[in-house]
Amino acid sequence: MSADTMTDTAQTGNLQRKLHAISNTLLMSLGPVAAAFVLSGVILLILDVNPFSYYGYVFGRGLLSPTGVQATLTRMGPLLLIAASLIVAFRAGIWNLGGDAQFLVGAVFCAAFTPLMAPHVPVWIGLLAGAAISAIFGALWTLVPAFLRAYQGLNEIITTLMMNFLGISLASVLVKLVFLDPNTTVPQTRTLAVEDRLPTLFGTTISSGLIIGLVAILAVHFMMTKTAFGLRLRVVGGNASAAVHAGLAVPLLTVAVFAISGALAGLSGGVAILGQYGNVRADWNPGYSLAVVPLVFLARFNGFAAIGFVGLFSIMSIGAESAARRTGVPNYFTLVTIGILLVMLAISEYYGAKRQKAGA
Amino acid sequence: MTLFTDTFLIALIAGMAASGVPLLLAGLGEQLSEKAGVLNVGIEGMMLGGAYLGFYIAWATESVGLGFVGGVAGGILVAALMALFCVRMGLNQIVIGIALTLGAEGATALLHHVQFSRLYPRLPDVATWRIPVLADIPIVGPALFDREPVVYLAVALVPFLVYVYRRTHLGLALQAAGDKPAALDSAGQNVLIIRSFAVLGCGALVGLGGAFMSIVGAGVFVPFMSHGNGFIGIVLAMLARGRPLWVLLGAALFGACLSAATALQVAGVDIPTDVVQMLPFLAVMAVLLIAGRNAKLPAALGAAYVRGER
Amino acid sequence: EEITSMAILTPETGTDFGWNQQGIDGAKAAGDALGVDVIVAENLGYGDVRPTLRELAEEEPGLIIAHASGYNTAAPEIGAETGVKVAIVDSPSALTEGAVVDYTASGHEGSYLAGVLAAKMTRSGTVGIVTSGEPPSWNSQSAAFAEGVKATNPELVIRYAVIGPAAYSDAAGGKRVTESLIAAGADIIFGQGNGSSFGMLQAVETTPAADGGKVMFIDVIGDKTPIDKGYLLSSVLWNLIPVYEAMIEDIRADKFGTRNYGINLADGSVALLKSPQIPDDIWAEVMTVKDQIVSGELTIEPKFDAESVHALVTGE
Amino acid sequence: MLDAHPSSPSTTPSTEAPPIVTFEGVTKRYPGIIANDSIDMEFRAGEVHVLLGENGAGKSTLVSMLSGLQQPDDGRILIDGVEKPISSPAEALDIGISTVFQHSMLVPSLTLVENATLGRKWWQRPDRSGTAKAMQDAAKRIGVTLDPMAVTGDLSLGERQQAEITRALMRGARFLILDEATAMLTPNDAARLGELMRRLAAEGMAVVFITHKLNEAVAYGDRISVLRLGKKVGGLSPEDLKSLDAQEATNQVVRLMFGTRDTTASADQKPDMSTVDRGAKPSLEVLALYADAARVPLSNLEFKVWPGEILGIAGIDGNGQKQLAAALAGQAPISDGRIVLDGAYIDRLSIGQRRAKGLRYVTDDRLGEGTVGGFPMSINLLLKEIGRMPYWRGGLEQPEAIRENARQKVKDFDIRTPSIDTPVGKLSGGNIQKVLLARELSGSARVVIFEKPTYGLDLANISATQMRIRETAQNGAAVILISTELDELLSLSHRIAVMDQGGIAGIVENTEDARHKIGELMSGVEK
Ligand SMILES: Nc1ncnc2c1ncn2[C@@H]1O[C@H](COP(=O)(O)OP(=O)(O)OP(=O)(O)O)[C@@H](O)[C@H]1O
Ligand SMILES: Nc1ncnc2c1ncn2[C@@H]1O[C@H](COP(=O)(O)OP(=O)(O)OP(=O)(O)O)[C@@H](O)[C@H]1O
Ligand SMILES: [Mg+2]
Ligand SMILES: [Mg+2]
Repeated sequence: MSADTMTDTAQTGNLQRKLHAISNTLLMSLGPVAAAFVLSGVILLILDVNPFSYYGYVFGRGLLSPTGVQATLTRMGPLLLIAASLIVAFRAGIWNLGGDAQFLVGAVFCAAFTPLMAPHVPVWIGLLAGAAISAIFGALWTLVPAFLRAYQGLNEIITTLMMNFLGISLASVLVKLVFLDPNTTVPQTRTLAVEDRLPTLFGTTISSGLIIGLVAILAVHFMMTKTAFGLRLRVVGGNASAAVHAGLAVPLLTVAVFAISGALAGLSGGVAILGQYGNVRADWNPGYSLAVVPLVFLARFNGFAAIGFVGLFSIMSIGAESAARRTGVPNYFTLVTIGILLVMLAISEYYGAKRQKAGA
Repeated sequence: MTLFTDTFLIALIAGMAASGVPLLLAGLGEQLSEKAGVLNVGIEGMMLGGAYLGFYIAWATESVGLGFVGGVAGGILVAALMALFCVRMGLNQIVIGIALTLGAEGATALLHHVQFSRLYPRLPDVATWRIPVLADIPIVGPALFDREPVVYLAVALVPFLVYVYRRTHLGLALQAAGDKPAALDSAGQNVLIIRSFAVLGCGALVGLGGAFMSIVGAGVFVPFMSHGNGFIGIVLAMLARGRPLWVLLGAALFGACLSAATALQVAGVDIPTDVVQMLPFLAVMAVLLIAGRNAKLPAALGAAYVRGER
Repeated sequence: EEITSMAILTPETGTDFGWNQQGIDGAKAAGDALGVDVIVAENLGYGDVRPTLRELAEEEPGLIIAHASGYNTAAPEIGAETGVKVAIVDSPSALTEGAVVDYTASGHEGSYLAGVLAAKMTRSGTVGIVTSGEPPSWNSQSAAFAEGVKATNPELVIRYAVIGPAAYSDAAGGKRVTESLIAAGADIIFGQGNGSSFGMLQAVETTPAADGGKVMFIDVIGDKTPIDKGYLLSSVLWNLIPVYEAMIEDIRADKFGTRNYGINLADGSVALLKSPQIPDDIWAEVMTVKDQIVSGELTIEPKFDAESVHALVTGE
Repeated sequence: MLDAHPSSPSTTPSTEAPPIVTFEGVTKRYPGIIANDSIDMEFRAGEVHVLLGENGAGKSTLVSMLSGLQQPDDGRILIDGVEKPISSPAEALDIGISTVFQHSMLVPSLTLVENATLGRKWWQRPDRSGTAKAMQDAAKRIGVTLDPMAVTGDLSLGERQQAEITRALMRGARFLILDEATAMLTPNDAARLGELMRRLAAEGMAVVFITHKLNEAVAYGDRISVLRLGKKVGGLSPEDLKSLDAQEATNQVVRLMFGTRDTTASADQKPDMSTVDRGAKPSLEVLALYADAARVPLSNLEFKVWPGEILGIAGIDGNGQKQLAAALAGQAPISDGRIVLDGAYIDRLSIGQRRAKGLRYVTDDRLGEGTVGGFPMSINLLLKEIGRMPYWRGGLEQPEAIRENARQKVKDFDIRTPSIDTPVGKLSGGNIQKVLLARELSGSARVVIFEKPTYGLDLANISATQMRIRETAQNGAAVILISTELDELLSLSHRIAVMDQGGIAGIVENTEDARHKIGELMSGVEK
């Protein structure tokens, strides 16, 4: 798995070229959506469902209805943080596949302490502390893979996958045995009161987690593409031997990458708790990281593109759930739709890259 | 009445084998694919494809043998998409792998919903083969040597694959396809064919594992029944670094931990169930911490091969 | 206040002969009986249910039933935000006048009876409990089952095993663990799990007991008789129709939120399934115990935590 | 024997054999560049056809179309007079075209034998011992010794190149392509390979030989074609070659290659002894250095280099030169001994710290560790300066400064690239080397290690590079020049150390009889 196929496209270009690029991107993302709809439409026909009404509901709900689009935007917050976490790691050639556990561990500690703090401190302090806790514990959960990779050369795909299994179990052990809300029989943490959560935006139900997510992913994009630190990380990812040869402190950078990536994933968990869920139940695992991994690959680790893909994914997942119910298709169909969409996006990205190469 | 009777021990060891075989097949399949340079994160989907089709055919034809053939076919069906998209077209392997997993999860659940969700048909017990002398060993004999033929097949695949990897040109070609595909290509062997073969072979093995799960392991198909086994298969393959025997050991370790967890619970040892369930993962992490060293993966793993590209 | 429509949300599909199916079927039946339209949103998983809740609330149903303990934080919040009445499970303390009710459905009384039945029917003296995880409702039924067994015959051995944390769909695990329990001597299995319970059933069907005879299966929540092959001894049946009906009636009487709901043996919302495998005399004895519970002579306390279960099965 | 100058061509077949492969108007385009522009060319049996051209002229591109790795965008290819595309390497092998590529085509994790058996029928068992014998026999023909059971990844680039030539010979083809096959060989081995080419041609084989060494071209070639900027700009026919003497032929070729540009080769220059001040403190001292390395451990290395001095390191490739460079630069651990730079111990310092103290290392592993292939050339030029002013300020990239630097370097070092944003991996081999040199030779250096700095460079670039190495010394830096080119060492170095099996066999002053002494040291006479 080499990151150097993911080259940065030259940043040169005037406005006209940018406009061209934007219309190209639109075509490149709408084309596959249309293709995915045709394909899954065929399946819908087999299931005796009118594909047009199904997709009418998907977009009616995910994009056009006021509460639907609010739900879409709210869902994007944690997903964007996960995307930011993955971009840092992947660009540095660290295949962190343990994001789900980092998310959960961050979420659990955040949910364990914030509700206890909330009554005693101003809301914003509680929120800041909660976010910090989640980021710190998310980062801590990457420590073992980080050191094994940095100092033992142990492949991080294996270790992060293992730590993922462990972290998911640990999160639920913690909820059931340690951070349990004594006032309920349901194994879950104490609940952060609605008024102590992240504020919503402009009187809607959109969580300000969206803003945090956007800021994080833009900051990461900026860091990776415009700063010396980001370039060092990319050199490590592009060719680790070259990084050694150039005198970069590869082990330290590796640990730093893990820490940043884990912290962002943990923060994603924190934002999910502070902005939406309010508590963590035992055995809860929304699996965001697994969903976002293909999206950041499709985005070629580009922050802006990732925002687009995360948005599209959110529209689809919010809309498809609704469409499934309204058309009587089992909700399993949502998985099929998203699977087909990913394949179509991958194909269009492939042709896009090919065309770019031919035209360059 | 003491708990640790022969019968109970036999059941534990048999349980280890029953949960280990799908992992073994998943790990061997992933290993084959990774050796040739294709990181296959779609094996969860291939497993479900095998589990569904294997079960469906075994149920419809009332033939376990045909069921396993169906399982292999189911795995290959999903793998064929992987080969088409990732090997032929060179699309991103992780994106396609996850897409296939999601798609296969949805599709098999949908099919199950349409076909079985009102009846939940269950298969009868699968006949076993008794291996003469070995089956007479106390405890281990009946647990391991009076088993469904697929179990023997799965274990026999280990030396077979070792032979293929070490003693045939195919083995060398696979390794070259994973380490330096351009070298294989310039030596006149078609990288895409070798890689496609590896991916389809992976699908066959994993599909067989899925079919084992639904036909022997559970006797019933339920949605999402692969339950993360595919991902453990990926871990096993990476831990084993190209050596089939290590996959066998890893699968046995996982199976043993699951059986041990059951034994502890049945014996009433009062530690929280969730903690017991972490055992296998803790065991692997411990192995990694102690024995972990430069785990080299094939150099071209995950990268599509395009002739003349540089 | 009039109610013409209500919505129910379930985490899995309503075809599991279990929790989800009982909820959906119960809501539909109650709606039919009382002239209320029912919107079903099934298979929503355990993740982010707020968007669906908000969407359903937009249709201004008279009531939203959030049929999963995982929804009991989200549903009251969205209820408050949108002004829709909600019913949740496993959170009795959330009761809010005019807004939130709880129906903690626990079949512990029925499970106690199942324990009595198992104790009377076991040949080997060992019974087994298999669960796919340890959520509160499973725990309270496991505990009550164990109590029923021990109360009937303290000498009996209870073997208890959990397939895995949240291994609800792990059918192969269900089969494997059940086989281990059978090997440990159990000839009656009390099994709780969604998809995984079909693996348990398969194990029972294909594994003979130590004495070569049949192993029998006691199910929970739903009625698997239509798919039984002669191994289903009984089931702790839940019937949520009276619960939902009571909610609708309370809304119409403007009393919603003044009380919680439950299921119990007394009103038939919990019942033990009588299969042909149960001899009449034993059934009669079990029914005697039932009458004691209904009359209040015998009370069964629900125990929702895993430790209580572990303590009970090991006999401490 | 060591200075074996290429013998003159043996008798060429007088009756022209029919071409095996004919190119008619063959064109190959890459983004931003036409790598081969309407090439017409014939490759005949019994002929050594030499391709010459500057770095990036399109020689390897032509080879890749002959060997089936690339397809022409335009034009026709005739095989034995019949139009037939060479659509895959397998087809090329079928036709009998066997290629030694410029960049290694061996699988590092396999042994040499296994590499040699790649491509056979998949169900067969690799005949390891049989192949090993065949391999050793073939190696004997070019006069090298190989350990067929060695894992390729453990071998030096030179050894790998020898193995590739051996493998190509083993295939018994009728059309052999050698793309810069002598780049890594010692003059001695190169001469032997030349003789072999002549023999093979005499036996009726067609040979395509790419080299940057004009003496080799004139000595072994029956026909010379010169490429420039993707176009065939001329060449020498067998008749021309026979009628001209070596010097005239060379001059003519140089004119074709470089037009009228001045390319005065520096090969015959002698080092400028005046720059060295041995009275001063040595810049670099290596004291009893030991290092454990997998194949060639370093043992008891001891030498000094003074400011302004160029210390050449001679020796057959794979005798510890790479390990020495890595140990000095801090990329490989040492097990014992000390390294002193300007009077301070640096052996405990990290790579970056050593660099900060003025230690520079120009690696020969250009793509492996020298560059990040997927990154733009402009960034690769600053790989060791990340975060420094003026290219970064406060940690922020300054695109204009970075681009300006790249533009400047492209000009100074004559780097041929479609644009400064082109990923460095897409440049031709020689141009990648120029990027590396451009990067390392800027700024102030105290000690510079050059590892095979001119391999793969064309004449003009070699002389430019050698000039720069001299300048580096004249500016007061101590230079360690590792090379397998004895002539290069003799023309540049003040002293020359000979490495043999991880140790230093001896150090000789670069006086008249240096060539002879070095030869003795290398063949182990003095031991
Ligand atoms: N003789 C051989 N021919 C072909 N392949 C081989 C041969 N020996 C080993 N391999 C392959 O090389 C890989 C590593 O094999 P091996 O079992 O020797 O590892 P190892 O020596 O244990 O590795 P390590 O030394 O790192 O522990 C495997 O993929 C194996 O199939
Ligand atoms: N696969 C490729 N993709 C893009 N550009 C390429 C590719 N291969 C070659 N080129 C470009 O084509 C031109 C010719 O390159 P080629 O490798 O044929 O040169 P060469 O004559 O062999 O040079 P050298 O002597 O340095 O090896 C160069 O500008 C190079 O950058
Ligand atoms: Mg070994
Ligand atoms: Mg070249």
